[in-house]
Amino acid sequence: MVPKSGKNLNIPSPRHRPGEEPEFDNLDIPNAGTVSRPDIMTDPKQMFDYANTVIRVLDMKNNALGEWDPKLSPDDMRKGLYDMLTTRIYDDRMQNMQRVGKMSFYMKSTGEEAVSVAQAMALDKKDMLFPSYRQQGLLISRGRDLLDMMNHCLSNSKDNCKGRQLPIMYTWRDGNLFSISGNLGTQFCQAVGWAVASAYKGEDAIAATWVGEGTTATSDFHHGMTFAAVYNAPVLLNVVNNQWAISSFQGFAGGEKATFASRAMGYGMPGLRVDGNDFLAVYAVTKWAADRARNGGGPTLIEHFTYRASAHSTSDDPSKYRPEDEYEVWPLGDPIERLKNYLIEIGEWSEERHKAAMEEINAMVIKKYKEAESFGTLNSGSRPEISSMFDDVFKEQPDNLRRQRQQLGV
Amino acid sequence: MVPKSGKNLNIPSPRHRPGEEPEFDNLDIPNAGTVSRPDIMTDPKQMFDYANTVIRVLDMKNNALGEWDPKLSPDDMRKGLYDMLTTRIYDDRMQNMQRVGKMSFYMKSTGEEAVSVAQAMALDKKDMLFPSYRQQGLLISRGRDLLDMMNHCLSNSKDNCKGRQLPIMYTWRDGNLFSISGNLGTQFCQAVGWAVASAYKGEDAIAATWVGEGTTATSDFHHGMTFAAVYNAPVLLNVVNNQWAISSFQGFAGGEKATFASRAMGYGMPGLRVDGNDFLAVYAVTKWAADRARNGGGPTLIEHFTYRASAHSTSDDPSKYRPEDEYEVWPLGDPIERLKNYLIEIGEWSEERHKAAMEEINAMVIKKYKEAESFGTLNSGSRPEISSMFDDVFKEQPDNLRRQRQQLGV
Amino acid sequence: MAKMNMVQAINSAQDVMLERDDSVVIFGEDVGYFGGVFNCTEGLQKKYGEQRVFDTPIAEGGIIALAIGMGVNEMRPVAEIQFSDYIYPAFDQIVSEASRLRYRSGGEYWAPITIRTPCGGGIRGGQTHSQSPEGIFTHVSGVKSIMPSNPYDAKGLLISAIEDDDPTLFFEPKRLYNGPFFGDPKQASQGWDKHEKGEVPEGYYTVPIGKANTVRMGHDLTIITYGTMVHVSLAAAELSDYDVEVIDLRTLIPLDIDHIAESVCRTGRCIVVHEATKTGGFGAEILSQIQEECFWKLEAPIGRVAGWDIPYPHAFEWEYFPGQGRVLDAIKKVMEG
Amino acid sequence: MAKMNMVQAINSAQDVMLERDDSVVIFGEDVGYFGGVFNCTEGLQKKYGEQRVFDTPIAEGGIIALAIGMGVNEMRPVAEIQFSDYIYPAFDQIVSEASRLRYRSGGEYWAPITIRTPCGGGIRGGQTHSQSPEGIFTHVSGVKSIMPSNPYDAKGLLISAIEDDDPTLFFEPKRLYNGPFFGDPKQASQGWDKHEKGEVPEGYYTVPIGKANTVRMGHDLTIITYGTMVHVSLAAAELSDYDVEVIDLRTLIPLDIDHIAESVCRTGRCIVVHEATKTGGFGAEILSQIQEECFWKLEAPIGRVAGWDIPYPHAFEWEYFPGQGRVLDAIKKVMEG
Ligand SMILES: Cc1ncc(C[n+]2csc(CCOP(=O)(O)OP(=O)(O)O)c2C)c(N)n1
Ligand SMILES: Cc1ncc(C[n+]2csc(CCOP(=O)(O)OP(=O)(O)O)c2C)c(N)n1
Ligand SMILES: [Mg+2]
Ligand SMILES: [Mg+2]
Repeated sequence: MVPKSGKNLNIPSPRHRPGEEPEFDNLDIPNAGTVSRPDIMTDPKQMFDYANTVIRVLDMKNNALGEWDPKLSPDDMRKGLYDMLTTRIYDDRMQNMQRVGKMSFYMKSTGEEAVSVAQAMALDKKDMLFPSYRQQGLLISRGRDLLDMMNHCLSNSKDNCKGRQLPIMYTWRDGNLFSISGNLGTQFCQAVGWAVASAYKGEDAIAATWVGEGTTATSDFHHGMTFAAVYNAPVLLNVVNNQWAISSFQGFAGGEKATFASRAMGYGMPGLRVDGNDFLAVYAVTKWAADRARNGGGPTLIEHFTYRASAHSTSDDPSKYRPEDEYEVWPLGDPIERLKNYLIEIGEWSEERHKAAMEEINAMVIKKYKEAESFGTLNSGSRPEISSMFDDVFKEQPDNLRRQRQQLGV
Repeated sequence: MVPKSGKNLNIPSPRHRPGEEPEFDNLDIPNAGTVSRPDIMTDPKQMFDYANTVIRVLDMKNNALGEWDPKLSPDDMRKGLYDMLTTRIYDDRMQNMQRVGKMSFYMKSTGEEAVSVAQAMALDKKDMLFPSYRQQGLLISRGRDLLDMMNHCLSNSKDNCKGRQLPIMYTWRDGNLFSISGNLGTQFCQAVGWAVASAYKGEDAIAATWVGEGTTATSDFHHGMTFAAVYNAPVLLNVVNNQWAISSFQGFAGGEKATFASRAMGYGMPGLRVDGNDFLAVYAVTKWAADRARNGGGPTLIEHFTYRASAHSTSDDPSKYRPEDEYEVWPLGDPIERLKNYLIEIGEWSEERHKAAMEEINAMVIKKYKEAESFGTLNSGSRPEISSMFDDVFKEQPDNLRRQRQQLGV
Repeated sequence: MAKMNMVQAINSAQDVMLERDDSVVIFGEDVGYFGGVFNCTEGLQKKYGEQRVFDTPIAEGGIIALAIGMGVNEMRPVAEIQFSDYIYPAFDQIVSEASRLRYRSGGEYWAPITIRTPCGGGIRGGQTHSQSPEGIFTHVSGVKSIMPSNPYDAKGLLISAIEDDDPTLFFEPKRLYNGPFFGDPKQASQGWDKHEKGEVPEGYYTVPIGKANTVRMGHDLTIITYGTMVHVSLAAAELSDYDVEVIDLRTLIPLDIDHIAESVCRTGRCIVVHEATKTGGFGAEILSQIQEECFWKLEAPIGRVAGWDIPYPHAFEWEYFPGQGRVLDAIKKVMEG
Repeated sequence: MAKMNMVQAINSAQDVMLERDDSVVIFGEDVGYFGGVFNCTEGLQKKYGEQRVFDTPIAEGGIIALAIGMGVNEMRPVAEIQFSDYIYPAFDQIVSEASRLRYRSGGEYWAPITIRTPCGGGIRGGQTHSQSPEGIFTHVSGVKSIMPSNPYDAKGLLISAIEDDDPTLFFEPKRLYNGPFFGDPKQASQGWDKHEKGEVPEGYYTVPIGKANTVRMGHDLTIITYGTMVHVSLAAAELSDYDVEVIDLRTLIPLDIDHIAESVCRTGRCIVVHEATKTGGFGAEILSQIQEECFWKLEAPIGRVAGWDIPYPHAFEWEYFPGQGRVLDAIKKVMEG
């Protein structure tokens, strides 16, 4: 009855597979500086075009162009650069430590550092962050001690998550950063709830949340969009379109049919699509959306158009499903290189200072890591108290858990 | 800490509440015949406007106007009118029978008959229907014997659902109508699965599915949209915007921010918004979308702009939350009246024939109902075999169910 | 003291908490202006304003996510799931998120949310308005499950739940809203006004979470039950020739096993009764714990009376429902072997 | 016959069915070109084409809905849920739809779908890559639950599941993919090639759904278990001073209670072992049914060995995991009181 293969069934497939020559030639990317910057209170109905373009400030010749240029001070830009560098070096170090067996797992954010670092800078410290697992730059930009981050990743005796979570699933209450979930997308509508509470209390703080483009298919994405629209919640809803969801390219989330930013239209909120590798552009759209939200303008959806330069995680081998050098031809370059070159261009940075900064960060990361190891790793040294594994299931330990703890003899 | 009431929290509220004078004066509704009809294979990106207007053929002066006029034969229109009338009379009768205790529950589709009847006519019999609970016109138009429908609603010995479902949750395999679920929205992505299978098999049949506007908030809606877009499934995704979801007006599904049809844009599919009380317009957009799907053009989202004239169900009292006469000022009138008047206008119908048709249908419904009662009602007469309640949990009855059946002594 | 039915008691609990604590808000489908499809929030929006009692989109997963986010922002949301048959779309948010948040964050965040949801059958609701899904949640670590059987307990437990800093599932046996139900639909229904548990204080009070209640003392056999089946079991106990003790659990998780074990070890015989389907139901857990605690005192196998392992069939509601007859049969079997 | 590990056996079952039946299609997150995060579909897209083995959006509820719709259109979809920890977003589609469809439609429609999903811990996956949620589904009427413990059974049962006209949940204990696991992570791991159940026919064969298997005979005590814990229990049995019988359930629903009861009534003592959290787990149901069937033959309370009632903690994986020691303690307790 059924033919040997599906006749009219359309299955998306990516531009290239291993062994093929990667190219992104006909990607529709406008020149930097060409997209106008609307007033923050613009009616979303007028904003369809912003979801179908790419908002860019930095061109590939190290100029900052157009209405979206946030005109950051050199100090701010240097802080951004420094934090992005720290994120990358931290990621590299941690991945290596995973490779040598000190951790069970790791996930890098290489190539996407501008998203988290620029956004953290454009938001206030009181704003609440509901990230996915690939925004470690948020913690770094907000000043989380790398030692604490490492302690968590090592599940050691100083891990504030008490050894309960996989590495990179950070929690940081003092930094207004929510507990990262292993279940994709769940934070999206939770962030809306947080924002609704802020509006309810008449407070000025807003919420921001992140999902990958693959995660837009989850129900949580839709719930977040719907609830944010209905209650006009002061929240930034970010989609990091890094082209890949493990081995599935963005077409499996619908990215070949429409931009992710354009989802916003159907909910009546602005959707902005931004060059995610352009620190200044990411900063600018984030500021725009944050100002809008604080002004009572409600939610904004931001699509960060970027590329996942590394493997999905340490459990993944991307050369099985994409050309190994695909990242090198990514037309929007590398966020660190681009900001660095711009700062050099305007005389606020130099190759020497860059090299020195890298060395400084490297040394610091190594030192912190040594210190972290002294509190234990997953396989050696000290761990959290074993008995603590029965805590925090509930606020007070119920009898069955007390008995189970006793049975284990701890 | 928290103020006595939410300061900046936006809670949507409907135009009117009981005791207020209903009006829909500033509803943005274009004149009939003014919207153009694009080619069926038009790129969805070019179709934003169709989601933000109202496609209409019949004006309020009984003219059929514009490019969308499907030019149906008088016979077809009379069949449509007859089936809509049957649906309404059937609904009224069944509701009355519920009131006198013959059934546990009932739900009318009054005011929305054009949606189901015109759509059933515009689709092929081989096309598979995945309705919500408010499209009984689909069965009627496809020729389901009212006796069978009644037997189901009465949960009697002839109920093809064997007494297991609430009234109105029809199943009709021979009519290619899926089993209606009590859980809102679940059918939406199932219909996509059916359509994907049809494409896989290289068959010509398409699927169609319906949800209310309130149900667009469910995860199933989003999944249906996403999967249909990704696999380019030949499916019609219908949203019946009848303004109310029990007591919640459409603003609680996001309807104040954007039209439901415009959701389509973000998934890269056409979204058509149609006057749901205009039989000819509903027929025409359905045909357009069906032709597109059959042609390999993939899914279309259709928003039927209509009004739920009756209570949500027999468990509901709408005068508690909306003006009782709101329906009377609904600017798009009544679908039956409009088609009837048009047919009269063009000399293909008359008040007398209408009266005669109503009487005929009435008599038929009464007769069928009597016959149905002879097979039992929920509270008297015969029922399905009690032992059958243990069947169909699985294809073969497992031991635990056999034992439970024995324990019950049946 | 006032006469209240269970709807009024539940309404009153929310009223009291809205009044006492500005961080309490109530939301769900149709709970605002309309006051809920069972009237459990009737009048509350009018009294406290749209921002404190409001409708939501029809997305149970979104409702619970909203509640979690608000809870993290120092509020105490009370979310209604209109029928517990419709709680499944929220399953991931309840199980993976609300229930795990405190644990996974090392205690830095938690979800002080209350989820109210009508459950149970006996109202001709068919398979999608009759389910008792508590047994799916009692397997989940990190969420408390409560099911009251009368207005007094309902109000006191609901206030406790709202004040609790852990997520709580508050199952409301809808068949009991207007009066106790003894399992026979042909018997004239009776209101709560004649029942001592229909006497409810108007103000604030609590009934503690995690404490079972012996509602009938007896020497021969213990029935462990909760929700609607408390009344059915009591009625069966009256009809029985034996001296039957009946325990109303009130809270399922955490389970008051000490209270249960004391009784069963004393009577030596036991039946567990619930309306949910039998296989894998919470009755199996109760039975298992009793078996563990009282094995040497048991004089007969512990009986289970429960719904059959089928969806709740519309036309066979009363054949599905475990009524007095089935409880009596079980008593007989456990007493006489 | 060939040597296969469990991944290969699962792959082979799908290969056989794709070959035999054009209505079989396979989909899920990353199952297509990539072949699945555990390689269970490796090579199948290449062999059968993109239309028969393909990736999906990340929406587990959508995946199951898609499968149901395809099943209604006369296909036999096999859907992978990447980790069973991520099955919850599909809960409503599995419970309210797939499991109820045949019933509610009076037998006119059904969902002949197979849901494959890796489960269980022991791979340092933390709380969201280690769960054993079978106990949530075994309470649901209308869906079969299967959990094999070795390559031979895995292939034969998976073929049976795909051919079954009812929805089946096929839980794959991921810790067993590459070899049997005896509960001690420090012990050198062993592949399936040395295990007799690593001998797997290359072609079509079935292992029947609903039949338990006695994997070790004994006189003193019966262990009822499934999945990874079969091997842990066997290892404990070897170490024990007693003559222990071990039953591998293989299928949880429908439960082969006759097989179980025969054994327990004979040995008079029993332990139920699973990796899932204890309270409300499927062990409680097994225990309850044994208690009902074998009460008069029981010489000691039935023991339960299970995961603690907590999320699976990353750093305390081996303190959570019910290893040989805990099984041995339970044997001792049941034998010696
Ligand atoms: C609900 C759920 N389903 C599946 C997974 C397994 N999984 C982890 S990451 C991932 C891909 C996510 O891709 P994307 O959203 O694009 O984020 P990215 O990794 O690219 O940052 C998948 C499928 C999960 N964690 N949660
Ligand atoms: C998942 C789920 N949640 C809640 C309900 C209860 N419920 C039944 S109908 C309804 C309103 C639906 O409104 P809409 O989608 O607009 O359809 P309409 O009734 O207007 O046709 C609600 C909330 C349900 N049946 N299923
Ligand atoms: Mg991605
Ligand atoms: Mg509606």
